[in-house]
Parts: sequence; C-alpha cells; structure tokens
Amino acid sequence: MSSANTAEKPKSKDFSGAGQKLLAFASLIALIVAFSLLSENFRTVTNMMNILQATSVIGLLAVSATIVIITGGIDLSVGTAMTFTAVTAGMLLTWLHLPIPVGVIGAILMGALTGLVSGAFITKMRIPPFIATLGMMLVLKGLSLILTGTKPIYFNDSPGFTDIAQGSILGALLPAFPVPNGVLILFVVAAGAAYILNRTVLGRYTYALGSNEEAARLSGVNVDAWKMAIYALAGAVTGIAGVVLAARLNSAQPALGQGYELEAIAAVVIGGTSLAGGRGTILGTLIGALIMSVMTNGLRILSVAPEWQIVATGAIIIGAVYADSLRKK
Amino acid sequence: MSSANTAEKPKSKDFSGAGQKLLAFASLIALIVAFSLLSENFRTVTNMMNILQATSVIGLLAVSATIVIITGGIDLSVGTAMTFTAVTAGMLLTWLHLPIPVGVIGAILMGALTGLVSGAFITKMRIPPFIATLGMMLVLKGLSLILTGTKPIYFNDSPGFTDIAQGSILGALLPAFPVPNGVLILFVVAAGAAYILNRTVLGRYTYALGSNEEAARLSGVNVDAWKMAIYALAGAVTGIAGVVLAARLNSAQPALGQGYELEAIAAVVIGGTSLAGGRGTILGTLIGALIMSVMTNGLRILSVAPEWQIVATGAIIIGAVYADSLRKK
Amino acid sequence: EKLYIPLISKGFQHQFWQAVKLGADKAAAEFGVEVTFEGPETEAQVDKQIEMLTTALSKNPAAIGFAALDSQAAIPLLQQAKDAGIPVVAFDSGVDSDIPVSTASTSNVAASALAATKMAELIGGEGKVAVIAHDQTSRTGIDRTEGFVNEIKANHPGIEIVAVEVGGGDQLKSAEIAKTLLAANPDLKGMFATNEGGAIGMVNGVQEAGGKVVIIGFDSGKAQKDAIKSGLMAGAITQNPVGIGYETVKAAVAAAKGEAVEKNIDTGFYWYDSTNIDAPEIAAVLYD
Amino acid sequence: MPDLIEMRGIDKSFPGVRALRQVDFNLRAGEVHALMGENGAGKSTLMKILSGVYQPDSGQIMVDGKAQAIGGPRAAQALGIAIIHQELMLMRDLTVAQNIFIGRERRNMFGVLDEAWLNASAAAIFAQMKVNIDPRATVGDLSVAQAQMVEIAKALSYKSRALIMDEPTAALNAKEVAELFAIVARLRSEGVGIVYISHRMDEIRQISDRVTVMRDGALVGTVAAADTPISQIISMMVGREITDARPIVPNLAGSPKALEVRNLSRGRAVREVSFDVQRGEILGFAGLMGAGRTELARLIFGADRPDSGSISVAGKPATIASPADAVRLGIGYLSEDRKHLGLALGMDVRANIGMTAMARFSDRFGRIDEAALGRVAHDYIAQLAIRTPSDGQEVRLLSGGNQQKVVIAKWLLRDCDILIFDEPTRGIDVGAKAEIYTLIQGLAAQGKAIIVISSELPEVLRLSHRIAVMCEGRLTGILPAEAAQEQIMALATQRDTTAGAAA
Ligand SMILES: Nc1ncnc2c1ncn2[C@@H]1O[C@H](COP(=O)(O)OP(=O)(O)OP(=O)(O)O)[C@@H](O)[C@H]1O
Ligand SMILES: Nc1ncnc2c1ncn2[C@@H]1O[C@H](COP(=O)(O)OP(=O)(O)OP(=O)(O)O)[C@@H](O)[C@H]1O
Ligand SMILES: [Mg+2]
Ligand SMILES: [Mg+2]
Repeated sequence: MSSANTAEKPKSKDFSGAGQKLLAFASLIALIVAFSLLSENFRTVTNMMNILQATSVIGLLAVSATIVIITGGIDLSVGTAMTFTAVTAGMLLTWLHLPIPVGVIGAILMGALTGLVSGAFITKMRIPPFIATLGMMLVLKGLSLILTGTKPIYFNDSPGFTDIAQGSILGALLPAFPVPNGVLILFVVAAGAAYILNRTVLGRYTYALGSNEEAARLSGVNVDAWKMAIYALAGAVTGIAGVVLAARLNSAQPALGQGYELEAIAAVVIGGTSLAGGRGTILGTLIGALIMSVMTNGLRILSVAPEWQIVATGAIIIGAVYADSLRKK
Repeated sequence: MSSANTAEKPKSKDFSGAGQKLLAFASLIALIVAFSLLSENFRTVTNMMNILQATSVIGLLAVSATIVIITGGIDLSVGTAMTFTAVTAGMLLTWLHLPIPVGVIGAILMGALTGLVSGAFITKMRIPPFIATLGMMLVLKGLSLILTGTKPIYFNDSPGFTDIAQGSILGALLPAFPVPNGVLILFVVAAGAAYILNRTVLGRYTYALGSNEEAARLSGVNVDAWKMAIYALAGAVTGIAGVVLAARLNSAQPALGQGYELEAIAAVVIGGTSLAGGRGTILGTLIGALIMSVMTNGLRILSVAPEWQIVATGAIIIGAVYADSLRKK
Repeated sequence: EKLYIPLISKGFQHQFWQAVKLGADKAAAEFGVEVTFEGPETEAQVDKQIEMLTTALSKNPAAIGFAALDSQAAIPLLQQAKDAGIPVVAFDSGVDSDIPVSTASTSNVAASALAATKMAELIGGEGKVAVIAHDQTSRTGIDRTEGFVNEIKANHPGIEIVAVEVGGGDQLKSAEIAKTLLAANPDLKGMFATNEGGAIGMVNGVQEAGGKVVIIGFDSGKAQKDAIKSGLMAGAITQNPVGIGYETVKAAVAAAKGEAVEKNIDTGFYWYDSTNIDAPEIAAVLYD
Repeated sequence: MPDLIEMRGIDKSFPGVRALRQVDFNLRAGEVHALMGENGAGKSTLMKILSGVYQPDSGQIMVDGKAQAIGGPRAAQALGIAIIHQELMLMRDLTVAQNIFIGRERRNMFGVLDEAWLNASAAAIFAQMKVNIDPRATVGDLSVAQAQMVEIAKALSYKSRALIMDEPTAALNAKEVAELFAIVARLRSEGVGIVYISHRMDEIRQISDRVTVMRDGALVGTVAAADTPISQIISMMVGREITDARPIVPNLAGSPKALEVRNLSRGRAVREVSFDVQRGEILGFAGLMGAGRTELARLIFGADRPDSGSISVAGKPATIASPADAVRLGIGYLSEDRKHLGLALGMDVRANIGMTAMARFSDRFGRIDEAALGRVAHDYIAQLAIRTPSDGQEVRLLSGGNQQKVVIAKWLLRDCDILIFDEPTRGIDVGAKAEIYTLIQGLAAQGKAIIVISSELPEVLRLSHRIAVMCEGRLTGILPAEAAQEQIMALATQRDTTAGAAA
C-alpha cells in the first residue's frame, strides 16, 4: 500500500479542462482565414462586428443549451422560450409602460420560470427531457401568439431599449473597439456561466448529474432540486437572449423562435459537448456558435446561391467536427 | 454457485417485450374516446381513415428514426432525406420516363444510400450522429432544391403512381375496409421492421450497439459495418416514406421535409423508446405516431384556433407521456 | 465593374419567390447589372432577414431591393443604407418609412378580397367556407387572410367562415387540413388557400377525400394550373411576381444612377380560371 | 513443445502513466497461472493486450511459438484466447443468452436468429456451471453477482484454449467460488491454459500452479505455487509482511443504539427484517448471492422505499424518503456497484471524492473552495494509496481497485455516524485491504456504527463484532464474532424458518 506515485504526475487540472483543448478552434481559424482570402468584404472590421452581432442571440441560446446538455438533458424549448421572454418584455414595457430595467428583469425571471417548469416536469413528473421541453416549446409558442394576438409588440415607447443590443458601451469608451452591447452581453454571460459551471456547487452537480445521476443521488445529493435549479439557470440565460433579440429587432416577434433550438444544439455539439452529458464547456460552445455564424456570413458575402449555401453549411459542419476529431487524435 | 434465486423472479420476457406493455396505448385510447365524445364528425369511418392516412408518412419516418435511436444514435436527416428520395423518384419517372417500379426501387435505394453515407460519417470519421445527420439534413435539402431547380416535379406522366398511397387494394378486396395503400404500406413496413429488430442479427446488434457498444466491440462484433447496415436500413424506410409522400402529393416538393425530423423523433419518444438507446419498439412508435395525428386531427375537427392548437398539442404530449409513466408505476 | 444589387426577399423556396427572382434576373441581364437573391426559410424569421440585410450592406451595393418581413425592425438598417447613400427599393410589400425610393408591390388585401368575391359568386352567396392560411403572423399571411375574411364579412352575410387553419405552406400538412375540414364540415361549400403550398395541399386533400367543394387558390404553379384546367379548382388569384422582380431591379438601377423613379409601382393581380387561363395577358403572369 | 502463449518485453504507456514496462509472461497449456499485484500494478492492462483490447507500445506475443499481432478482440478469439473482463462488459438491455452469444448467433441465410438454440445453449452452459440463471432474463435486472456469472458463462462458451479471468470472484461468495473452481479444474484437465487474477490470497493456493507477481508495471517474478508460502507472495507484491487477525470485540455495554430497524419489508427481497446497531459496533452481514443484503441497505439509505417497517436513528424515529434524507441523518452507503451507482466515471478523482460533502467545501454563494478540496483529496490519495497520476485524472481511467478506493474516500470524507459498506473491498489488493480494515475498525473505535456487507466470509469474520445472516430476504440469525463458518453457512441456507429470529 505504498506505491501511490502521485508525485511524479502532471499538475492537477480542473475536470472541465476539456475546454483548455480549445475544441474546434482550429476549424474556426481555418474558416476565417479561408473566407478572408476569398473576399475582402469579409475581412473588414464592420463585417467582423456583424459576425459577432449575429452570434449574440444564438450564442446566448447555445450557452443555455450547454448547461442543460451537460446534465444529460436537452432543451428543445430554448427558441420559443426566448420569444416568450421577449413578449414578456414587450408586455411589461409597451403595454404596461414600466421602466426598462423592470422589463429586462421580468423577461429574465420569466425565462427562469419556464426553465423551472421544464425542470419540474422532468424531475417531479419523470417526463423525459425531450418530451417535457418539446411540450414546453409548443405551449410557449402558442402562448406567445395568443398573448400578442399574433402581432409583434414594438418598443417604440421605450427609447433606449434597442441600445441594449445595438448600442456600444465599449465603443464609447474605446472607439477602436466598437463592439455592440449584444456581443458584450454574450461574453459576460458566457464568462458567468463558465464560472458557475467550474467553480460552484451548482456547476459541479451539473456535471455530476450528466455523468452519473444515480451515483449523485446515492451520494445524498438532492438531485431533483438541483436539476430544477439548473434548468432555471439555463432558462434565465434564455431570458437574456430574449431581451437581446427584442432589442435587436426593436420588437417582440411572436412567431419567431422555432428551429433555433436545433441551431443552438448544433453549436453546442460542434463545440465538443457530448449529448450524453457529463462533459462540455462554454468556451467550446462559443467557438461552435462562431463557426456557425462565420460560415453563414462568409457564404453570404461570397454571394453563394441560397441552395448552395445550405449544402455548403452542411458540409462545413461535418468538416469542422471531422477536422477537430483528427486534430485530437 | 447454485442459489441464484431466479425462480421467484418475474416471468422472463423477450427484450423487445417492452412493446407488450403497449406503451402509451392508454393515452391513445383516452384521446380517441375524448374526441369522439366531443365531436360526432370525429368518430366517422372517413375521419378514422383520414387519421390513418395522415399517419402514413410520419409513421414511416418514425419507424426509420426508431431503428437509429435504438442504436443510441439520432437521425435529423429523415425529413429532408425523404424529400430527396421523392425527388429521386421524380427524376427517374418524370424526367427519364422509367417505369414506376424502377422509380420506387430507385428511391428506396437512394434512401438506403443516404443512410449508408450518414453511417459512414459516424463510424469511419467518428462524427457524432447528431452532427453527421444534421450535416446530411442540410446537404440533402440543398441538393433537392438544386436538382429540381426549386420546382416541384409532377408525376402526371406516370398514371397510377398516386395509387401507391391513395388507392386501396384492401378496399377493393374488402369494401368494408377502405384502408388506403399508404396506411397498408406503413403497417407492412412496421411489421417488417419489428421482425428485423426482434428476430434477426441486424436487429440484435441494433439493440446491442445501443445498450453497450464497447461490449459488443469487445465481443468481436464488427460494430462499424453493422452500424452502417443499420443506418442503411433506416434510410431505406425513409425512402419508402419518400415514395408514399410523392404519391400522396402527386409530386416531389423539394422544399418540404425540414421539421419532420422533430415530429418523427417525438413519435418515437412518446412511444417509449429511450434516446439513450438500447430499448424501444416499433409498436410503441406506431402508437406514438397515432397519438400525434389523432391529436392534430381532433383539435382541427373541434375548430380550435390554431394558436390554441399549438398550446394544446404541447400539453397533450406532456400529458400522454405522464399518464403513461403513471400507469407503469 | 457591374453595378451590384442584392435583393433580400421573404423567402426563396416557393415558386412565387422563384418567379420574382426570374424577373429580377431578366432585368439584370437587360440592364447589365449583377443581382443576387436570397431570403430566409420561413416568413417568421425576421432576425435572419435582418442578418441578410446587414451582410448585403457590407458588400457595398449600388442599391438594395428589400421585401420586409417586419418593416419597423429593419428601420435602423435602412437608415444606415440611406446614410451610406445606398438607395433602397421595397418590393412585394411596403415599408412604413419614407426611406425606400420606390415600392413595387400589389395589394394582398385587395387581391384576396377579389378571391372572396369570386367565392361568393361561385357558391351562390351562402354556405360555409374555410381558409387555409400559409402563415399567421407574416404580412402576406395576415393580409391575404384578412382580405378574404373581411370582404366576406362585410359584403356576403350569407357566408359563414367556419375555420381559418394554418398550414405553414407545407403541402402535406395543408392536404391533411383540407381533409379534416371536409370531415369536420360535411356541408362545406368552399375553401380558399392563401399561397401555392396551401393550394397544392388543398387540391390533393380534396382529391383524396373526394368531396365536392369550390376551391380557390393563390399564386400560380403547375399544380394549380392543372387543377384549374381539370375543373378541380374553380380559379385562383395570381400576382405578377415576374413583374415585381423586374420592376424592382429596374427601379434600383435607375436610383443607383441617380435618375428619378416612380414612388409606387403597382404590379397588379389577376383572377384566372378555366375561361381565361390561356389568354395572353394571363399566361404572361403565370409561371410553373 | 512451445508454451501456449508467451509475451515478451511488453511496454504500454497511457498519458501520464507508464502502465507496463518490459513485462514477460508465459502461459502453458493445462495450467492455472495466477497473476498477482497491487491495485494498478498493470495486471488488467497486460491481459487486455493479450486479448486484443489494447495494442502494446513494444514487445511481442507468441502463440504456440509463432509471433502473432493481435489487432483486436476478434483476432484474439480466432487464436483461441478469451477473457472475462474485470469490469462487467455486458449489454444491459439484452437477455442473458443474447449477451453470451453476441457476435456468434446461430442464424439462417437471411439473418433470422435461432432464439431457441440461443436459450438452450445458454441453459446448457449454466447447467454445466451448476448455476440457476434464466437465459431469458434481462441482464440489467440481474445483481452484480449474477451478471458476473453471465460473464463467466460467456467466456466459457468460446471453448477457448487460453482463458483469462480478471477477478472473476470479486463479486462471488464462497459457495459460488467453489463451483467456479470446479469448472477451472475441469478446464485445466482438458488442457486449457488459464490466467487467473484475484486479490483473494486463499484462492491462489487452492487452484494455481504458478504465480506471477507484478509491481508498478514491472515483473517481479514467477514462482511455483505449491512451494511458495502466501506470505512470500504478499511480500513480493507489497514489499512487506501483512498480518491477519480476528477482531477484538470491544465492550459495547452502555453504548447507545445508533440505528434500529424494525420489520422492514420490500416485496420478496426483504421480509420483516429487524436489528439494531450500536455506536462503536461493526455489524457484519453474510448471506448468499441475492439474499437481500444490498436491498436491505438500500431501504435503510432511502434509495428504495420499503413497503412497511420503521427505522430509528439515534433513538429517534426517522423518515427517510431519499438518500439525501439519509445523509442528512448521518447515514452513508457505499454501494456494491461502483460503476453504475458509486462513481461519476467521467469526472475526476477530486470531484468524486468531494461529491458527498460539497456543502462543507463551498461558501454561501455556492463557490467551491478548490484548494481545500484538493488538499483533502491529496490526503485520501496518500492515505488509501490511490494510484493515480493526479487528483485531476478521470476516474474511469483508474484501475478497478483504485476506483473502489475513491468510493471509500468519498464516504470517509462525509464523516457519517452510521456507515454501510456494501462489499467494500471488492477488487482491492491485500495490502490496501488490511489498511481499509484498520480504517473501518478505527471508525468504529471513534464511536461510529458500521454495517459491513460482504460475500467474503473471511472478511466478515475478520471485521465483525456481530454477524447477521440473511437468506431469501429474511434475517435468519445474528451470531457472535467468534462464530464458525459452518454456523454462518447453516443460517445462510436456512430456507424455511419464520422471519424475525434476530435482534
Ligand atoms: N485507459 C487508460 N488510460 C490511462 N491510464 C490507464 C488506463 N488504463 C489503465 N491505466 C492505468 O494503468 C495502470 C495499470 O492499470 P491496470 O488496470 O492494469 O491495474 P490492475 O493491476 O489491473 O489493478 P486492479 O487490481 O486495481 O484491477 C493504473 O495506474 C491505471 O490507472
Ligand atoms: N432493482 C431490482 N429489481 C428487481 N429485483 C431486484 C432488484 N434489486 C435486487 N433485486 C432482487 O432482490 C433480491 C435481493 O438482492 P440483493 O442484491 O439485495 O442481494 P444481496 O444479498 O446483496 O446479494 P448480492 O451478493 O447478489 O449482492 C435478489 O433476488 C435480487 O435479484
Ligand atoms: Mg485490474
Ligand atoms: Mg449485494
């Protein structure tokens, strides 16, 4: 019982360290280089900001999806829940004329509530996450249409609301970095989510549930309560996405949102998070989301015909993940 | 080494025996009874045939999805692959004026080929099924648009083609059972798939891969080859769905198909198949698909407003699975 | 160096949009400019369209054609275009703003009202009818549905609209809807679909169900033309998408060159049925 | 005549771990060759190389004197080499028979399976093994011991010339082990070469012809079993002597009752069980496979709900609806199935050790004190000699015995008043075992109440202050520490007496 040779071994690392391998990062760089060579319109600062801005909403949704996927679950409702929170903001600000912070916080809380409800379906009613969130996706979509009377709600009475996404605090301070606020929000939220996942008990249990839920339960972890908390956290991030979306469009569009779940999940998986749960990083997800928006933007800049854009997108998604798996060998 | 007291255990069952529990069957019956009480137009023979016919295409896709899901994989490309096979049939029949059987077989083979390609991405290139089939979904969608020049291909030159779905061999023989051929095809294919899953090596390995792929590999099973075969089989079923779709619409509609994957997977999961793989039945999937179409039809018959239909659909999906899980306790 | 004019449309997969593209390509060849044509997958994707407009602006175009899914949401970008001196031509439906130098469109409301009038004529002014809308929230979806419904309500008291279902422009779903409508309302007299996908589905659904109802479609395409010729469909409304595309590019070229352009270009709509389908002025606005 | 198998100069490294260095090993036809070594010595790795699971970095393998590249499991099978893996490698959704014959199903030209043949063949193997397992039972419903039997049956079904058994008896008790040895003896007489890995020293003497000992990935030596004393083998393994003794039963008169269980029942698995455990006491639970000990523990721990019965903790009636409740009341349960129930395999050693005690290592905002947790993890890694490159290593990459030590560390950290150890030393080497026994006794001496469920009678006898025996869900008796094996076996097979004879 003497030979525990821990001393000669490499330094201990965080179990979330997979992110340090910068999943899919090489593919992202390769894409950016390729498009830059192909088009000078691609490599402008404006266009880079466009790409970042285009990543903000889907990136936030992908962060939300990452949290749920690490638990071994899935959230199909991210898209329509986002819309629902945007509608919530619209009702609070435009219909009830409340101040902007109230609308923003209301939307985020509503997002957390939708997550909590999904979490309750999953834990208390033992409904598989796929079904519970599919149901939520439809219920929230329908409710958005019903509440708005199928018409968009505009934020014209809340001047300044659009600055939440479109303004640039950073640009005001440092004119060389005209990063739109929407992008800033994405990065701040992503950093916060990464912190929670890696440094807090909630995050630890997120990985533990995905890795072996039964083992966590038998370790005395109150699995149901934590899972609901995790879904609520993810829902809050979805709510932030809803606010940014509404600010970008200066409106809450009730019919929007379905289909986004697939894009968000795709970004997560391209970023190296396993749908089986237990592993995954926010950094990977950001890179995955960026791959998707660089690709979309680049193909458009190159004026590729829409149907060929679809084909190319499919091919690049497969190629990016393949390249990444080769590199990891 | 003798005392394993298996004698007092519950009766042994086939591993496919989950199906014998008639997953979600009670929910289906409850729905039918409820709608029948609410509307006399629901409970007509014609409407029952409508429901069955409405189940044919999505049911076939769900059968295809079931096969893949049992392996622990997922197939997001079922919808657009179906369209692609319909386009294939259109090209063979309308453009090349080949006889109907050639078009049908060509479409089915094309379906198998798409499955094989997905399978090769997954096994040979080690791309996660979600990404591989997401890529295929987009590539096939784009190709359908490109090949057709975004225009539908009509089957007007192939009289009799629509009979594949719309005629009724059974009705000709037994006028009391005017079951459309599309429905007949669904049931025959489902029975065939169930047979393959339960009685053949291919089926055995389908469950084995989903249950513990590593164990199968260490037992000397050529996991890669079998997995490709399984995806090809699922693809062939998708091809059959493409033929039935084309026959129903008398045309190959290149833009159709996306979104169907979610409906198909939902039917599978409602039918009790686990997304984790290793377990699931075709019978459950059929019931899941029927739940979905009964629900859709019933809500329309009751003239529920479309946005409320969406909400109700979400609620019923959750409710059906919950009721089922209660019953199983 | 050719002038570059991107057209941001509401979609590209439907025949209607392909016909717009055809007209745009025709004008591009005629005026020697480069045109690209793209649009989101569904008319709900306001944000995707905004993304497309953003990207188009960063390609330094000579002018832009824009069919707004939500005109208010696009205003900051349109302002940006205006500030950069890039003229915007609106097409298909207007933009609530004076930024576009020209608008090439027709009134969807008026077009559907015509469909309602024809429906009333064909069913004798009374009975039950139903609508299969292609969308519940997009401008075209709302305008076409409301145009039809309001005309019936206002001028044809004997007609009852029993259902407005949403088929999403999906041929198969619309077919199921048509069959369900017939099952739910055995005495249904007429059905109206608000776009091509809905109309194809309606034709197939009625064919499978074997009912006898007056069906009226919207837009063009081979399926509808065949159905009209065979008598299955009573008639349909078509706009002039080729004309819309052509006029949009024509106006954009003129604006890019600093020439004066007409503020509103009405491209018109037409009722067609078995009697006039082959007439030259109708045949010119129909497409397969 | 050349040896059946000869491995020469085998090297194998994993990231951060040199698992094997220049190992030589040979196996003759008709011998039982024991492979011994501490946890993490490299035994399983060497055998995985022989069975085609891993490729060696260097070295060569000869079968019948001919050099062979064993590129995969299939190639090993073709050469007549079969292996029973240490970690169960079964498909839980398939039936027993389907598992045994996976990859070798009898079928017709259309691929249609002959299920009757499958079940009959499996039944025949079980009959030969004198085991009563239904070939049509789903493997996921079996206990660990039954699943282990299925693994053994599967390996036997290959009718191979070389059979590797990697800790086949870790989950079995004495009676089952005896049956297994009968099978081993028969195979040996038929000329099969058997590699036998076990941490149970008594078994080595019983069945092996030669013993090879490994340490730290290197070969220590090969000796003849008959003329080498066990103590010498142990010192070859761990480099020191280990002494074995019966427990000194403390005087517990006046010690308060920590746990009182009354008439606890659940289905047929647990029937009307009543007993007490005092503070400072170690209560051993003996019984045959499926006697209901695990199920009883799960009921006490709240992992399953009882049909009836009551539990008191520290004299107060307790409502235990979930493991979280149990842990809050100071009850810990170390599961027998570390892979499925004990560990988050994809997480690192530190996170697994910390799983039960996160509240202690986080502030009120839920921020984890990684430094403190890391210190504690390092302490346990040293104390239990967990062989791992660092506390950041994923647990699934540890050897089986070291994984078990992580589970133990996890519960030690929680510091419960009542600890239930279910097969605590499964797969743990002799040296570490002695250390763990000392640890458990130390815990008892601190006043904790301990329940030890073990299928190894020597272990029960070595540790327990009292010995409870179960049979078919009933508690058939509680014996004093000095009870004889025969007494225990009598109670363990006492099938008819009425329940509740105990306490
Ligand atoms: N896939 C792997 N990746 C990294 N390290 C590994 C891997 N497999 C084994 N190891 C390491 O190699 C060493 C030898 O492990 P092995 O499983 O062969 O030990 P063992 O002798 O069988 O021990 P036990 O008695 O505990 O089963 C251990 O330090 C283990 O952590
Ligand atoms: N989850 C379960 N589902 C069905 N039967 C079970 C389950 N768990 C245990 N059993 C059955 O309950 C009985 C008691 O099993 P248990 O595992 O408690 O026995 P044990 O004494 O711990 O023996 P072992 O050495 O096999 O662990 C057995 O017949 C077992 O098969
Ligand atoms: Mg080992
Ligand atoms: Mg046990």
